[in-house]
Amino acid sequence: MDTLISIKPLLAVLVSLLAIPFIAYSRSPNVREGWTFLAAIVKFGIVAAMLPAVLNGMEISCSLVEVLPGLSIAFRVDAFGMLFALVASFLWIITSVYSIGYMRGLDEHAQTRYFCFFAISLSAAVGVAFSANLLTMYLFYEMLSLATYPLVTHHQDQEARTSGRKYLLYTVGASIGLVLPAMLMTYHLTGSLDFSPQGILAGTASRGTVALLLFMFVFGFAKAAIMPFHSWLPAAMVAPTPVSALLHAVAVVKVGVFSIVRVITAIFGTDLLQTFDLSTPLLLVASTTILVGSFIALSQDNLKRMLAFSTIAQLSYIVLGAALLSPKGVTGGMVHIAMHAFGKITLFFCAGAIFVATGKKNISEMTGIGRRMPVTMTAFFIGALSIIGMPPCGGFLSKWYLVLGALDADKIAILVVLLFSSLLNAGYFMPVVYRAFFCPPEEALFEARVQEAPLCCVVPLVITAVISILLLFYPQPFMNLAVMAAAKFTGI
Amino acid sequence: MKTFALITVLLLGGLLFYGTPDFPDWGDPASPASLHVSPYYIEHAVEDTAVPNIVTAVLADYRGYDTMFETAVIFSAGIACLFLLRVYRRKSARTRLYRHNLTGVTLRIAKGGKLPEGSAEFERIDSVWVPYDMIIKVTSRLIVPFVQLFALYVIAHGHHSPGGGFQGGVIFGAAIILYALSNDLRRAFRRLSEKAALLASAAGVLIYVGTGLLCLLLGGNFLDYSMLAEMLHTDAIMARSHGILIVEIGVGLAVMAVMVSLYYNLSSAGRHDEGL
Amino acid sequence: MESLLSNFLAKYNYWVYIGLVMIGMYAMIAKRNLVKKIIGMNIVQTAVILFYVSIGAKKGKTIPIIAHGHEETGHHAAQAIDYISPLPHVLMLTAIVVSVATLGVALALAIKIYRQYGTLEEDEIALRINEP
Amino acid sequence: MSAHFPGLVIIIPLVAAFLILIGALLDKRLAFPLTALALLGSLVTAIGLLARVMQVGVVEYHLAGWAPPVGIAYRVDHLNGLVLVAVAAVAFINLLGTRPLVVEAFGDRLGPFYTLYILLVAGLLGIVVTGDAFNLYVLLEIAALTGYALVGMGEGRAPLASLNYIFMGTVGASFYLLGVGYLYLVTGTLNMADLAVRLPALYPSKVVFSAFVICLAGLCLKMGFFPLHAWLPNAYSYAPDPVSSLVAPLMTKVMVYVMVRIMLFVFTPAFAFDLTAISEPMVWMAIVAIVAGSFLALSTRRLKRMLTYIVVAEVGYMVGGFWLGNRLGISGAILHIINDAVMTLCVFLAAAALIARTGSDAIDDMQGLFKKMPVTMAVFVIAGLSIIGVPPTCGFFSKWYLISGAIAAGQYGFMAALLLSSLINLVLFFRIFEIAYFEPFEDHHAEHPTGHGRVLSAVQEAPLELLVPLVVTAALLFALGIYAGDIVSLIIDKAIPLGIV
Repeated sequence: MDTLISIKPLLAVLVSLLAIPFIAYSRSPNVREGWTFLAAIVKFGIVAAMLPAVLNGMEISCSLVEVLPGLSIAFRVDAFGMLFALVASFLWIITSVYSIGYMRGLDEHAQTRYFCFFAISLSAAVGVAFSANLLTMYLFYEMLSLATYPLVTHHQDQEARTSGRKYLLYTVGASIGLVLPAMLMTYHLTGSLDFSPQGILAGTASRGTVALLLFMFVFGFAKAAIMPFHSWLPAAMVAPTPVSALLHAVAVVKVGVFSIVRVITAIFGTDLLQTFDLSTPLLLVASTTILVGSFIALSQDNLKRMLAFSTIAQLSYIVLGAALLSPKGVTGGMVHIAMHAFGKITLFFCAGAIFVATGKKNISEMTGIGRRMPVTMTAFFIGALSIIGMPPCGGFLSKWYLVLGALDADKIAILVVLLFSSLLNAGYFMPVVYRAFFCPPEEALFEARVQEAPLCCVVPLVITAVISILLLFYPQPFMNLAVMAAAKFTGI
Repeated sequence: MKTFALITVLLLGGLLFYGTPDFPDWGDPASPASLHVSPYYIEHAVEDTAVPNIVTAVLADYRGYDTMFETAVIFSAGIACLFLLRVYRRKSARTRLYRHNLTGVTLRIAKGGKLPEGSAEFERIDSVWVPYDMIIKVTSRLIVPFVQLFALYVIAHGHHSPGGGFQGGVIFGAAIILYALSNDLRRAFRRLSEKAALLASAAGVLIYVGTGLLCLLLGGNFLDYSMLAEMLHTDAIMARSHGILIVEIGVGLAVMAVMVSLYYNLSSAGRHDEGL
Repeated sequence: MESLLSNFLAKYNYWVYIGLVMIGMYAMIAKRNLVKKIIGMNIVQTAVILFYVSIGAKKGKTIPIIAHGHEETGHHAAQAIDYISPLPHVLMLTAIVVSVATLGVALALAIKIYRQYGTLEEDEIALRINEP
Repeated sequence: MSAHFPGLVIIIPLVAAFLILIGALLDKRLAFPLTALALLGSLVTAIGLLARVMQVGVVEYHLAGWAPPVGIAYRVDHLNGLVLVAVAAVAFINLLGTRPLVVEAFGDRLGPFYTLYILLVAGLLGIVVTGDAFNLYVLLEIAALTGYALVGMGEGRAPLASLNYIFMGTVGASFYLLGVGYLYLVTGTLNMADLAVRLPALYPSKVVFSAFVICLAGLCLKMGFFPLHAWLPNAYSYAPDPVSSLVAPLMTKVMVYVMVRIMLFVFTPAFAFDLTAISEPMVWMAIVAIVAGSFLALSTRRLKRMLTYIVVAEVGYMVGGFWLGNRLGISGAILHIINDAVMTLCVFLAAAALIARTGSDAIDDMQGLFKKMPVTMAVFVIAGLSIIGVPPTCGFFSKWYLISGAIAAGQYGFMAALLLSSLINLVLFFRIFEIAYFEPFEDHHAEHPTGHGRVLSAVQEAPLELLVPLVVTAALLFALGIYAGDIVSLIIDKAIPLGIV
């Protein structure tokens, strides 16, 4: 595949950074939100402009500066990077609309700081998507952790302080403690950190070191919330909902998973893992995370914490898909990034809308809310279906490919895990929906005067709900991006 | 604490002792140290710089750069003491003692009151009462000029006999300190004020560095006195000898001034009103 | 045994210098009074000076000043062998000035400490530091 | 004119020192401009010298016209050309930045202060550029002496801390002098290049080994390397703010440079790394230094004291990196000399600005500073991130080389120590950011007027004169980070002798 040298990837990353001075020093809130919205649209426009080139096999690359001998801060847009960037930048547009409604609804303080750091985190997320080597990815990964810290601790109260401390300790601590040494060892072994389709570690180290490096990377990217390093995600739910919606459902956690899949496929290479058969331990880790995450989600009463644990479980689907090493499995994993993003963001939007409208946080207090907020709850239902993987929604597609992948790799145990976890997903979503719609009138806790959330909140969640349905029928951009990426990585 | 000190000291002694077996014997003419660079100095000093005293030749010419920084060290010590101790603000109201010259009566004025300046009969004395002692004043008045004369001799005669800038400067400083000790500090200030001492110390080192810069400007390397040849209307070798003399004078001036200002600051703990 | 003794006697200057260093260091570490520590420091510096000067010494040789008289006609070349080496003396002139300078600054600081705490004993200073 | 650059780099500040004193006697306000002019001249000369070294290779300069080993000679190669520029730049930026603090603290003795300031810088520049072992001792003493005086003028326990600094510093310098004396005893010369030629024949002799150990002990004492660091925390934290932001970034780094210079170019790697089995224990001592420095920094609640403990840990980085013995480790150590000088300058300047405004050194009194002093805190964040080792800043890249060197040499203990200290730095700095970010600002002057120097005015942003150098230093952190690769490949790689793989 030939590469096209162009400045677009750099522009895509920089556009939200360049918008910050305007956002920071705009006179009135409307102008500030206007700038954010404009920045989001322009960013999505640039990313989409690169889509046709990527679709017919081209890779767009742009190198900034040669930082170390043989290593430079460089961008390289391939199918996998494009898929994630597309999802992230598109959802930023919707989230910026949603956060206007949400922040105005609760008249939060320091909104300028909120929008500025939001823009920085997005540019970091897209930076990770487009990075050409492990160094650039590490740079943007760290930038993202530090840019999201002020967002997570937005309320500046004691609880935000402790969860911010935990958030930093896990993400930056694990990345310095595990990813940095692993990256340096790889550089020491192979002399380069560039992502290449078949991986660079082939034949340079013994099975022991490769296994050690693999697990240092997997657990180092703590943003993917894999089991032992997951407890920062529920704690980060203390952030305002648009932050949890975009960052802790789409941008931040997906960056973690994206980095892991990128490292597995482009640094280690699928056939290296095959020969050393390191995929089984990886699958074990992913499936334990899925099952344990889903079990904990069952017992949660706070809606956002339940969604957080469900995110932990869903993320490990993606890692599972990659670890299956079969083309269908990898495709399933990659498509799940998009499907889960749209599904989960709808659920978080609904949680936010409920909070804005009624101030309720816990599921037990939400009996009969369906009558009062029908649109939000139907969107919640659609989102839930997509996460569970039921047909009318896109989630079904990724589950379908994951199951096929498991069959190809003839790992029946994984098949059981997939199906059982879908059951568990249904287990913790359906009671919420049932209690919202089918409870008898006298139990309904809401009087007549409670009505829908402000329009700015409802419209985005409707859009994402509709998209997650459409994705089943027209998964075009994401599906063939995923197929191309999977084909490239598994060498078929 | 003492045992810890003993242990470290013994350890250190052992470390120093470890190297001694391979030392050359003391005073052995064939020791490596006296076979490599020293012979060159001994054999070529007179031809290169026409200065019989090789130590002065090496001190001011071959390794003149070291000595320049040496003067800078003594200068910075003077400035350091000034910086650390000098007290400019008149804080405490102190009781002052005045002696009436004609009758020898001592006047004690409390709470910082002051007699009008320049009143002839009264003369301020140190608060720590010093007995009026004829012998010391007279002998020191006799000795001081000769000491200063000898100091100048030592500075100037560094070429031919042991001596030079540092030694001469210290002797000159000692003369002034003797004067300050025998009389009182205020009289010494009238002879050599603090500002004059600072200026002299800066000027002394500036002479040294200035000659070096002059050689630089005249085209040679820094401190290469042979460049001064046509300025001093002599050949290159004599120029080096004269260069050494100029530099020695600079060093002497600087060291004298610094010794005096060190004494001023240390003896009066920075207040510059009453010394030892 | 005999060679050890002669070896020992041949280098007696260095034992003196090692002894002085040890005394100086002991004073600096063990003594509690600040001025005694300053004296110990000075002893260490003097010991190093003694070591350097004893490097340049040559038994039975004269000081490095080339004998000259006004009537001296032909300058017979000075043999390096019959003069002691001048370099250590030059270096030690510098080291002496350094020790004087350090002594000056140390005493200035001792005066400042005395003015501040009224004592030069380290234990009393430690007490006076703790109570505000 | 450019032939005289090696000499001029030091002569300009030295001459200026005396002119400043004379100028200050006439009019106090003359002192600062003269110093600034002199340091600027010296910086420009240093940059010119580095450029010339990069074209020509090694630049020789014979003082007083005598060739070595008879006279004193300067041998400026890539190593000291680079460190020279760093020292001159840090001193110049610090001078501009701390002017308002100096005028407020030493208004009545500006002349002596700036004379000592420029003599200290001249001494440091001399140490870096000289090629003669004894000349290095003399310059060591100038830098040390002026350092003692400047540190001694602080508040509270500064004179006592400075006196202890004198004791340890003089013992260190005397040990270095002793080491050089032992070498002179068996070789007869003092010129470093000449020593390197004459020493190989004497490697088996005990004298050379004891010279090696004594010299190293002296330098470790001057560097504040862990077991011998007792003087550093007191001296740097009780020193007045403008002084500690000059002394902390430069003194220890220049001493590390001296160790690198002597071990690589006098004792030559063949002796230092292979014959003496000292590299392994030195790396282990460096690990102890890093871990101890970091934990000591955790234990204190005072800002400047915490920063000095970080300096102790950073010295452990450099010494450990150097004694790894491979090319990666040594270039990491040399790069860290430059990076750490700039990082320490940035963090100490920011600390000086914060302390000048809040009037107190305690971390707990720094509430709500992100709102009150946004720019200073932003720079403090950048400096903190650089010390932690977050990519675009230079701290990351020196850690990159140090850890790669550790992996290449198989010293995984050293790598673990580096990572542990980065994590502890993370906790240290975010502990401060939390207080400045979360706790609302409350004016605590009303309750207890702290004695730490009069507060310039009500707590608001630092004076512009301090902000501009702060922002410039922060930009320098990023620039050094981006060009770390070029610095190493173009300059540092050529500085390390070829013998090291």
